[in-house]
Order: sequence, then structure tokens, then C-alpha cells
Amino acid sequence: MNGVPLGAYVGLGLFMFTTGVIGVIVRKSPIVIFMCIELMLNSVNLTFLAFARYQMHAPSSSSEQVQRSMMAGQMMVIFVMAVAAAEVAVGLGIIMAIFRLRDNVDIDEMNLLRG
Amino acid sequence: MNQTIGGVPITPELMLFGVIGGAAALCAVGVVAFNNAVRSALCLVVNFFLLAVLYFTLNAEMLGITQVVVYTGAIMVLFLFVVMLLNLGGSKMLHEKPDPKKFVGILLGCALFVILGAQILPQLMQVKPMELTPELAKYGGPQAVGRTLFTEYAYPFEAVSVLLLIGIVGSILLAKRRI
Amino acid sequence: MADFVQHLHPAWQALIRVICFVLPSFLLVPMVIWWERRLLAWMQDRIGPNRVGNITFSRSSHLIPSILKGKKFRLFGLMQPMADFAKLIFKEDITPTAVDRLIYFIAPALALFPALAIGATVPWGPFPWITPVADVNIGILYIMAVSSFGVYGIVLAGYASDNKFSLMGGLRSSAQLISYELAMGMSLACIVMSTGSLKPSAMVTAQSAPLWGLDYPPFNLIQNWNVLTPYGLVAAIIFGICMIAENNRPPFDLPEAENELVAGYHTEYSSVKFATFFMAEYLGMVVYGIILSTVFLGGWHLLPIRFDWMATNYKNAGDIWNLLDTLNGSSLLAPVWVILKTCCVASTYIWIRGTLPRLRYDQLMSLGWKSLLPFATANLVVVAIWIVASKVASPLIGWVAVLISAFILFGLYKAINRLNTKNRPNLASRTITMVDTP
Amino acid sequence: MNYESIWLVLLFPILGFLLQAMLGSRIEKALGRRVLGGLAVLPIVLSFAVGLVITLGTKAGSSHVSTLGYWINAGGLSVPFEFVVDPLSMTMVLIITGVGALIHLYATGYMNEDKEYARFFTYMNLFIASMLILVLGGNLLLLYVGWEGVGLCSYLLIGFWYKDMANAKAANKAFIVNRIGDWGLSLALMLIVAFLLSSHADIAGGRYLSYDTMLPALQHGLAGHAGLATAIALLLFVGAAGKSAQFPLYIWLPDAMAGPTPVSALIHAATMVTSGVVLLNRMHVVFEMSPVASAIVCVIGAFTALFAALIAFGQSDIKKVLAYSTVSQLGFMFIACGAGAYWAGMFHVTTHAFFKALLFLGAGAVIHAMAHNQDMRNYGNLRKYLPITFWTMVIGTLAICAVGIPGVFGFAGMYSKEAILGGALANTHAQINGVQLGQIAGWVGLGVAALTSIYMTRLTCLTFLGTEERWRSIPAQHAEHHAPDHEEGDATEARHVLDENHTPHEVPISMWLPLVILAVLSIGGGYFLANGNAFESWLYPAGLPVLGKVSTEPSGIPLAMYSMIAAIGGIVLGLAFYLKGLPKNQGFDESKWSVLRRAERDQFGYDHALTVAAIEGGGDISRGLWKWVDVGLIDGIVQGLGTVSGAAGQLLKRWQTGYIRLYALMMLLGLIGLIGFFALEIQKGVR
Repeated sequence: MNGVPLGAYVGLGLFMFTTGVIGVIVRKSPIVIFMCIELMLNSVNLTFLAFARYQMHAPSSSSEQVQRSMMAGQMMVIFVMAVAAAEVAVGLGIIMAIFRLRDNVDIDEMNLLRG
Repeated sequence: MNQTIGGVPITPELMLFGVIGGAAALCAVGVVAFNNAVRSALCLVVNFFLLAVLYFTLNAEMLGITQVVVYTGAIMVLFLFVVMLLNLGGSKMLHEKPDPKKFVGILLGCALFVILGAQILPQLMQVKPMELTPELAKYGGPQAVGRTLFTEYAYPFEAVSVLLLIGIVGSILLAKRRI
Repeated sequence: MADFVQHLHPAWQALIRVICFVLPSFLLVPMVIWWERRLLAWMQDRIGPNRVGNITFSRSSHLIPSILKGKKFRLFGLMQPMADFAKLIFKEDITPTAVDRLIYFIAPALALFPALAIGATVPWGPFPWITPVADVNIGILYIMAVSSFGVYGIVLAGYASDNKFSLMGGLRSSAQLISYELAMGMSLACIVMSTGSLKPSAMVTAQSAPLWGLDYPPFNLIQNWNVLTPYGLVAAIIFGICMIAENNRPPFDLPEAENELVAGYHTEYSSVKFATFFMAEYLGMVVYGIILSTVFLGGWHLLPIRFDWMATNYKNAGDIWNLLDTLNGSSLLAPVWVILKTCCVASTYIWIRGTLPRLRYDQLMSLGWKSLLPFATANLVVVAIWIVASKVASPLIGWVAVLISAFILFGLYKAINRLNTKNRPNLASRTITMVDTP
Repeated sequence: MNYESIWLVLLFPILGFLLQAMLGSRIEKALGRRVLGGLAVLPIVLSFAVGLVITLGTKAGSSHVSTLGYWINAGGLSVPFEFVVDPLSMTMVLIITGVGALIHLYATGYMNEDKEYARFFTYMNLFIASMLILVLGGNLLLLYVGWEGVGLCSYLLIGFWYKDMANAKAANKAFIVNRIGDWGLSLALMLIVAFLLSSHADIAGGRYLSYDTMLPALQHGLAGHAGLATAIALLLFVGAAGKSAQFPLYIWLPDAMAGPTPVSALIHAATMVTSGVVLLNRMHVVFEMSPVASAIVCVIGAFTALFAALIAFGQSDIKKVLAYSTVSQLGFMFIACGAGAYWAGMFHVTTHAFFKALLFLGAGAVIHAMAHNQDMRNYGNLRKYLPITFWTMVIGTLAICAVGIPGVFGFAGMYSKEAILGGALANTHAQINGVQLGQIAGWVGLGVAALTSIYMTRLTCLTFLGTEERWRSIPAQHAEHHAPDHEEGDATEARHVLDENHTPHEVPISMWLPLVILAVLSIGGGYFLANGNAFESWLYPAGLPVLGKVSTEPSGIPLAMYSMIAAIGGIVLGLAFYLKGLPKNQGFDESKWSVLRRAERDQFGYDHALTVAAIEGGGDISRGLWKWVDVGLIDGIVQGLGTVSGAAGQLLKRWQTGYIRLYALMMLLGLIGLIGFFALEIQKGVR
């Protein structure tokens, strides 16, 4: 994809991130909020990979440092995926437990922890 | 082919990206905008799938396929499963009434987009990817990823595996009625 | 022909590749449907569809050429699927009012999609210019990724129908597919490890090596088909079971269990949409059959015999061996062998359907999580041990190590099982004996 | 096996400790006490063997440092895990492991009736390990670790039978009094580091506390700072006095006899209490730089020796007598150290380890035979029943009384005591303003030597000699029962009551074998070690760095004759008083006792006064602190802070609404503010 500048990928990532942020604030259903968080994580993943592929000040693509940083971007994405998976497992468990307890998952009614 | 958009010449590749990226962005909006949780989830699935395609365009094929396996194959199915188990889809749809928070949230979100975008994007618009040399083309393959993951990143990898194990145990504890 | 194809524009090449994959699979579907009905009928001591397609020409009509007059052509009911298809197409397409329309419409398409796409990395023969559709080095992962899409069609169909039976079917399906995908991935990982590649075509090539890695007679006369190796056999069995579950075929057809859920996820579907689900199931059968035969059954080789080795070592009859070698693996007949193997796998599907009763939901879950997954994981360990031992020492020592480790793992499994069941004496009484022995 | 293998010596007791601690009770159940006891003795024996091999390879006056790894690296101060292998440390290693092994062997028999066999040996092995760290440690901080370790083990073992309140109190007392000494030692440590850091001493690698670098630096640096040298020396001496039971702080040692007798023998006679002397030997440079501190050491030593010897006359508990005798002998060692005859101090440590361990073990054998009754007034004529114990005890007594023919042969104590007294009388180092306090201490020591002979003869006579078997006259209900471990209703209790029907039996072989070995050492040890000044040339072949060769032969004083007179005369006097049995004025009725003896029994009121001062005075001070400082000031501040923050929290808690989305909104607001701020800054910079 030689014709696509880095800004396009980062812009898409930024847009998705913003959408996720808005979703977290706007939506009431915890599951959708969760999805929005996933959206944010993925936008970050996209940016990571884009930056790994488009190294701005790289001297040449064969230098070892460049290759290491290319791998670093991918590794970060892998770890984000793993963490997201763990997070989803636990988060959905929590939502299930709450639903079982209250038969309702409106996030605005989960306000017991208040001052 | 002398047309430009924001100083970038329009090429077939850019148009392809525009189609995929635009669809992904639309799906992202759909996640937030759909009132129905199942449709949100569906939008998210499509979004993730398109992201995987974008990963392929970035030569990260291993991660693209992992994205599909992990996100669309596992995480989103879990989401759907829970949405359906709790039957949050149709009849129990939450009543979302108009709320000042909504307005403020959208406004602030847009502000975030504008501020960050104005700061970052102009500089990046001219950045071209590195030349795809043969050894560079291998960097997204399973061999390169695996080798790096098990040598240089072995400790983080182990840490993440422990995290996943803890996640499994935690979710079982949370979800079981009686242990 | 190879040159001709290679000189075309890449887009044309891609189209040819796709057609070369999709068309045979599609053509196989009606055959398999007919074969299933006939085979089941035979197993159940009845006749089955044998009429459609039989043509008996009139003795007296002038329109019939004289040679055909009074002649009978029997097609053994082969046209039955066509008739069924015509019936389904021309039926009224009912859409219930309360459904979630968008999802209701895309669900059948989503169900068909993985069945069509999953085989894209599987080769039909040693013809890299035409098959597989994409010979990428993440082939197996691609199979896993696409097969994980299979759940969406069913789940969304179940959800969109606004019918509690459909919803239950969809729920069951999602749980079932997630559970069995794990064991499936594990069993494929064994082969990936022993082959050292994620490419299906590389796996086929690797299977023509000497049996068990032992390069002396009689082992080097036999090809190292994965199903012939101990761990490969275990992986193949696990993969086969998971494949049936992924495909929602009996005995794992809980999403459409008719005596509990009417018709499960496709209760509200009729006409073409139902036909799509139906086709997805049988296409899935065919494609999974192709994958199984590629990964475990030696791919495009007919027999697991290394004629090429014989050709180089028994020169006095070299031509015969060379001919046999060509017939066995590298002629244009190779796709036929693949299809033959696929048909065998499909027959096994049908056989299992005709033999085993449907599992209960908890049995399904415990089979997937408590038996298949541990076995597949243990198998993975065994493969790892084999690789290390054979790399460090020799393949023979590797097999000794495999034997020992398998025994140890089995002993551990037994011990843990005993510990687990020790404190829960009612576990045995939970299983229901199907047949009372007098 | 060279000095690098020294860690092996340490390894075995630690392994033994871990084994006893983790698997002890299981081994006991599975294989029995005999195996468990063997497993307790074995590591010590192995340690001894390794130590012996390394000692044979160690040249006199040599010093090796074996570094295991790094421990503290902070701000220019580096404290590695290092062990020093030199004659001093190896001498102590041999004493600790050798005598320790014998005492462990003894304890396997002595503790046989106790329920918590494994716990006892756990502590014992841990003690050996700690003591070895103390003597082997290559720097003062490692010594401090061992110092605290032995303190802990001492506490644990004194309170071994913790179900009896008195034992628990004794353990507490020992621990608390030791704390004062530790305080002094830690201050000395800090002072040394501070001094070396501030004087920019040239020490490679920042090892300011390692002996091999610290001592030369101190010698060099303290040359012009007599006051500082005195301060460091006195603080070190406070530490030594605490651990080695010197006058102001000796009070814990007699009470420490509440522990089992092997503990008394090992910890409170042979090894731990001599660690003060070891410390002084290590740090002798500082004392050499300060005559005032040396004189104070001498005076305190002499006073302690005299004071404890006097108190010993008032005691009727056999272990108490030995305890005061230990205190007194420790005083002798400090006289030697103060007078500059450090080797004589160490020599006495060695010989004292032999004969005092012997005496304690013998006393333990007697106690064992007498159903754990420790009162000598109930003994008498025991030589008939305990012949081996009797003869070994007699040898021990002769050794501590320093009997011998000068120039020909003497028991172990003779050589060391003569060296001490000679060193004290000959020295001119320990003096303040010209007053030769060291020499005065020497004369006092000579007197105390005579007193020693008398009270040790008293002990022997009351226990073994005489014809009257005094326990025959006690009715059962009068029996003082000193084995609190046995719970009430215990079926075996009846056997352990000392009454008229009791018949003592000689102890088993595991108990008398150590006695015999120690007796042999008590006879020949001194002769062997003193032969041709072997011990001195082993420890300090080149003399001391400041004082040079220290003479132990005072000119113009026939010391050998005096000390022989003191020893023999004391014994004769003692026999004259006590051979017939228990004198009437020392019986159970204490009102018939003389005023002096009653005062001696009460330690001249010192302990009582100290206790009263500490408890009542301390209580008053603490109460004042509590009422005014704690309640008024500190609580005021703390509660005031609490009130203020509580009020602030009341105000702020309105923001915590429980609505997650509101929180997210706030976060977003903050994020935008932050990014906006930086964006603005960047824009400014660009412009």
C-alpha cells in the first residue's frame, strides 16, 4: 500500500478511538460499553501496526534496529490482544454475575459505590 | 491521476483503503449508534474483520489472521453469547432517554478528535511506508513473529499467559453459581 | 496449460483458482445429499430415494427416436437433490413479522460464507498454478479463522427469528462451536508442529516422507501419512469429532434438535433461505472432508506407498515405478483421489449419523472440555517430546520417548480422574444407560 | 580443602536446622527419636570435621576472606557476604562445633523425656549456625547478624519450657537486657562508618565494615582522636558487656539457667557469652588506641569477677552457682582483654569452654539423676550413685580452680588464668591519669581466683561428698518440681518427684561420653595449647599492631606461686568448711543464714533495685509520655488531621456519584484539557 500515507491509518485509528470514547460515555448498556472499549483497544492496535510498518526516520529497512522496532509493534499488538481476551472473560463474568443478582444491567443503576 | 486529496495523490491503493477504512469507520459508528446490542456486536465484528484486512495491507498477515481468530472467532462470539443469554437484544432493550451527558460526551469526543487530529495528522500525511524488501516482507509472517515472541519477548509472553490463566480462573469463579 | 494460466492477468488467475475450488465442491453437494439418503436408507433397511431421474421412454410416441423407444434409464434417484432444490426454491418465502429483518436476511449468507471460504488454502493436487486459491504460509490459521465464522450464521439466525427455540438453538451452537474449536485447533497444532509449517501444501509434501522418520526398509516404503503416526492418529480422531461438531452434524446437531427445539435455529426459515442453510451444512461436510484428507490422509496421494523411492532404488523396473508414482500422486488424477478420500470421510459422517444417538447438552460439553481438550493438549505435549527427542537423538529414540510420555500422561490422567471422582460418588449415576441390559 | 570451602561449615547446621524445622516431627514419628537426635548431631560433627580440615590448613597469623556475594550496596558503603578465615575465627569455629557437637550428643540423652524434641534441636542447630555467622562473618554487620541470631536462639531456648511463667520471664529478661548491649554495638557500628566516611579513609570498594580494610584504616585514622577511640571502644564494650554478662548487664545470665541444661552449657557458658571477648579480640585495635577504655574494661571485668564470685556463695541452686561462676570467669577474660593480653582472653575462652561445659553437663547429669531437682541442699553423697559424673566433675572443678604445678603440668584453667593474671600485672597500658587500674585488676583477679576455688569446692562437696543423702529426708509434698514441661495428670510424673524413695542412676552413654571427652580436654587442653606459647603464636604471632608483644610475665612478682597458693588454699579452705556436709547456717531455713550470705543470695540487692527502678521508674516515665506526649500531642495531630481530611472528604464525596459514565466524562474532560494545554504550548513554541 505505497500510495497510502501513515496519516490515513492513524486518522482511522483516531476516529475509532474517539468513537469508542463517545460510546463509553453515551451508552447505558455495560455490554456495549465493553464493546466500545474493545473498539478503542483495536484502534490502538491499528496505530501500532501502522507505525511499525511506516518507520518515519528509518535509515534503511535492513538495519537491525528497524527490524526490531517493527517486531516491537507487532508484539505490543499481541499482548494487547491477550490482555483484551482476559479482560473480556472477566468482564463478561462480572456482567453475568450482576445480571443474576439484579436481573437488570443498566449501568446507571449500578451506583452503589458512591460517596 | 493528478488529483490530490489533502496533498496526497489519489491512487487505486488509496481508494481501496478509503473503501475498507470507511467501512470500518462506519461500523465503529454503528457500534455506538445502534440501540440493539446484537447489531452493535455485529457492527463490531465487521469492524474487526475489516481491521484484519487492514493489517494484511500493512504486511502483518500473522496478526491479521490472529485478529480474526481471537476477536471475531472468540471474543465477539462470547459477547454475542452473553447478549443472548441475558436476552439484552430485543425485548429488554434499555430505555435510553435523552441526557445532557450524551450531548456533552459527543461534544467532548469531537473536541478530542479535532485537537489530536490537528496536532498529529498533518505531519503524518506525507509519510510513506518503507520500501518492501524481501527480508522486510517476511516480518509479518508466523516465523518472524514466533521467533521474536519466544526469544526477545519470552518474559512478557509468560506474564501474559499467567494473566490469561488468572482471567480464566476469575471468570469461572464469577460465573459459577456454586463452586 | 500451466504456462497458459501463468501468463494470464493475476485477476483472471485468481478467478480460475476460485472456480477450480468452488465448482467441484458445489458439485459434490448434491451427490453427498443423495448418498446420505441412500446410505442411511440402506443402513436402516429401507430403499430410499431411487426414483427421481429414472427415465422410461414411451414405446409408442412419435417424438422419441426409435432407438430410445421403450428404453429405461435408471439414475438411482440421483436427481432427487435437484428435485428438492426446485421444490425449496419455488416454495413461498415466509418472513415472520417480528424478526430483526436485516440480521434475518444476512444470517443464511453468513452461514454459507465459511463453508465456501474455508477451503481456500487447501490444495487439490500438486499444481501450484491453479490450486489452492491462496498458498499462504498461514493456511491452517486461516482455516481456524474462517471456521470460527461458522457460528455467526447460526447464532444470528437464532437471534433474529424472535423465537425462543431458535434463540436456544443459536445459544447452544455458539457454546458448542467455541468449545470444539479449541480442541480442533490443538489437534491441528500437533500436525503444524510435526510438519514445521502452517501451509497445507507443505503438509502434503511432508506426508510423502518415509514413515515415522525412519529412513530404512520397510519404513521408507511407506509414506508418513499423519494418520499413520501415533500422535497423528489421535489428532485425526480428535479433529474428526470436532469437525462433526463444528458442522452441527449428528450426533452433535443440538442447535437443531427437533425433539427439543422444533428445528432450532432455522425454525423460522423457509424456501431459499432454508436451502442456503441446508447447503451450508453439506458444503461444510465436503470441505471439512477435504481438509481432513489433506492434513491427515496424505492429500492428493492415493496410496501411502513411496513409489518414487522404489523408482530410484529398483532401477530394473524403474518405468513401472515411475508410472505408478505419477498415477499415485502427480498426475491430473490427483484431484480425483482427493475427492475419493473426501467421499470416504463424508461416508463416515453418514455412518456416524446412522449409528450414534444425539448427545445431551451436558454430555456434549463434557466431551469437548473434559475429554477432547485434555487429550489434544496431551497429544501436543507428546508431539513436542517427539520433536525434541528425534532432533536430539534419533527418530527411533523419539518414538520410545513418545511411548514413555504417553504412558506417563495416561497414568496421570487416570490418577487425576480417580482423584476427581473420589469425592463425587454420584458422578457415575448422572450418565444414563441408554439400553437396559436384562 | 582451602579456606574457600568455609561456607560448608555454615551450610551443615543450616541444613540441619531446616530439616529439623520442616520434617522434625515427621521423622520423629516415622523413625524415632534416636534417628532424629542423630540427624541433629550429624551436621555439627560434619561442620567440625570441615572446620578441622580448614584449620589445619590455616597458617598462624594468616587471614583469608572468602566472599560469597553482595548483600548491601548503598551510597558508597558496600557490605558483602564474606567470611574471614583466620586463627581467631577458626579457634571459635572449633570450639563451637566441637563442644557444640558434644553438647548436642549429650542433649539427645538429656531431652529424651521431653515432648518437643524436634523443636529443641531446631533451635540448637539454628544457634550453631548463628554463632558460626557471628565468628566467621568478615565484617561487623555480618557479626551483628550472628549477634542477633544467637540472641534470638538464646531467647527461644531459655523460654523453651515457656508454659512456666518464670521461664518466659527469664527469656524476656535476657532478650531485653541484651537489647541494651545491641544498642551499644549498633551505635559503635554507625560511629565507625560515620567516622571512616567523614575522614575520607581510603578503602577500596567501600567495604567500611570489613575487618581486613576497616582495622588498618581505624588504626591510621584514630591516631589523633583519642576521645573518639574511647567512645567507639566503650560502645563496643557495651555490646560485649551485654552479650558477655558484665557488671551492669550481667543480670540476665543467672536467670537464663531456666532453660534446659545443655542450653546452659552450650550457650550460656561455652559459646555465646564469650562472643563479647571475640568482639574485643576482633576490634582490639580500637582498644589499643584508647588506654582509658582499656582501663574501664579491666575495672569492669575485675569488679564483675569479684561480685559474681561473692554472689556464688549465696546460691544453693547448682546451676545458679555455675552461672555466677561463668559471669566471674568472663570477668577474668575481660581483665585480660583490657590489659592487652587478648590472646590470654581467647585462651581462657577456649579452656573455659572445655571445663565450664563439662561442669554444666555434669550438673545436668546430676539434675537428670535427681529428678530435675536443682537444689544442692537436697544432694549429698552422690559419688556413690554417679561415679563417672563425679570424677569428671572433680576434674572440671580442678580445672576451673586452676590447679597445677607451675612449669610441670596443670589443668586447663591454670595456664589461661595465669596468663590473664600475668598479663594484667605486667601491663602498663590500662591506666587513667597514671593510675594503673589494670594492675589493680590483676590483684583483684588473684583474690577472685582463691574465691573461685572455695565456691567450686563448696559445690562439689555439697553435691557429691559427705555421707548424708539429704533427699532421703524430704517428704514428697516438699519436692520442688523443676520440670514444668510435664503436664498435670501425666502418668510418668510420679517417677520424677524427688522424695525419700528416690534412687539416682548413672546417666546413659550418650550423656557420659561427652563428659569424659570434655574431662580429657580439661586435663590436657591447657597443657597442649600453652606448650611453648603455642596459642599466643597461633593467634598473634606478630604481636599487636600498636602495643607490640604483650608480656604476661610480671617482673618481680612470683605469680606462679601466688596463684598456686590461691588455688590450693581455696580448695583446702573449701574442704575444711564443707567436707562434712551441709553447714547448719546454710540450710533450708534462710533466717539462720548470715547477713552477708543473705545479701549474696540477693545479689546485694542489685537485681531487685534495677528491676524496681526499671519497672516503676520506667512506668512513671511511660505514663507521663502517654498522658502528655501521646494523648495530647501525637493524638491531637493525628486526630486533627483525620478531622480535617474527613471534612474535606465530606465536601468532595459529592463528586463520587457512582455513575461510571460520569467518571468517564470527567476523565475525558481532563484528557482534553491536558492535550489541549500541551497543544497550545507546542503552538506557542512553533510560533
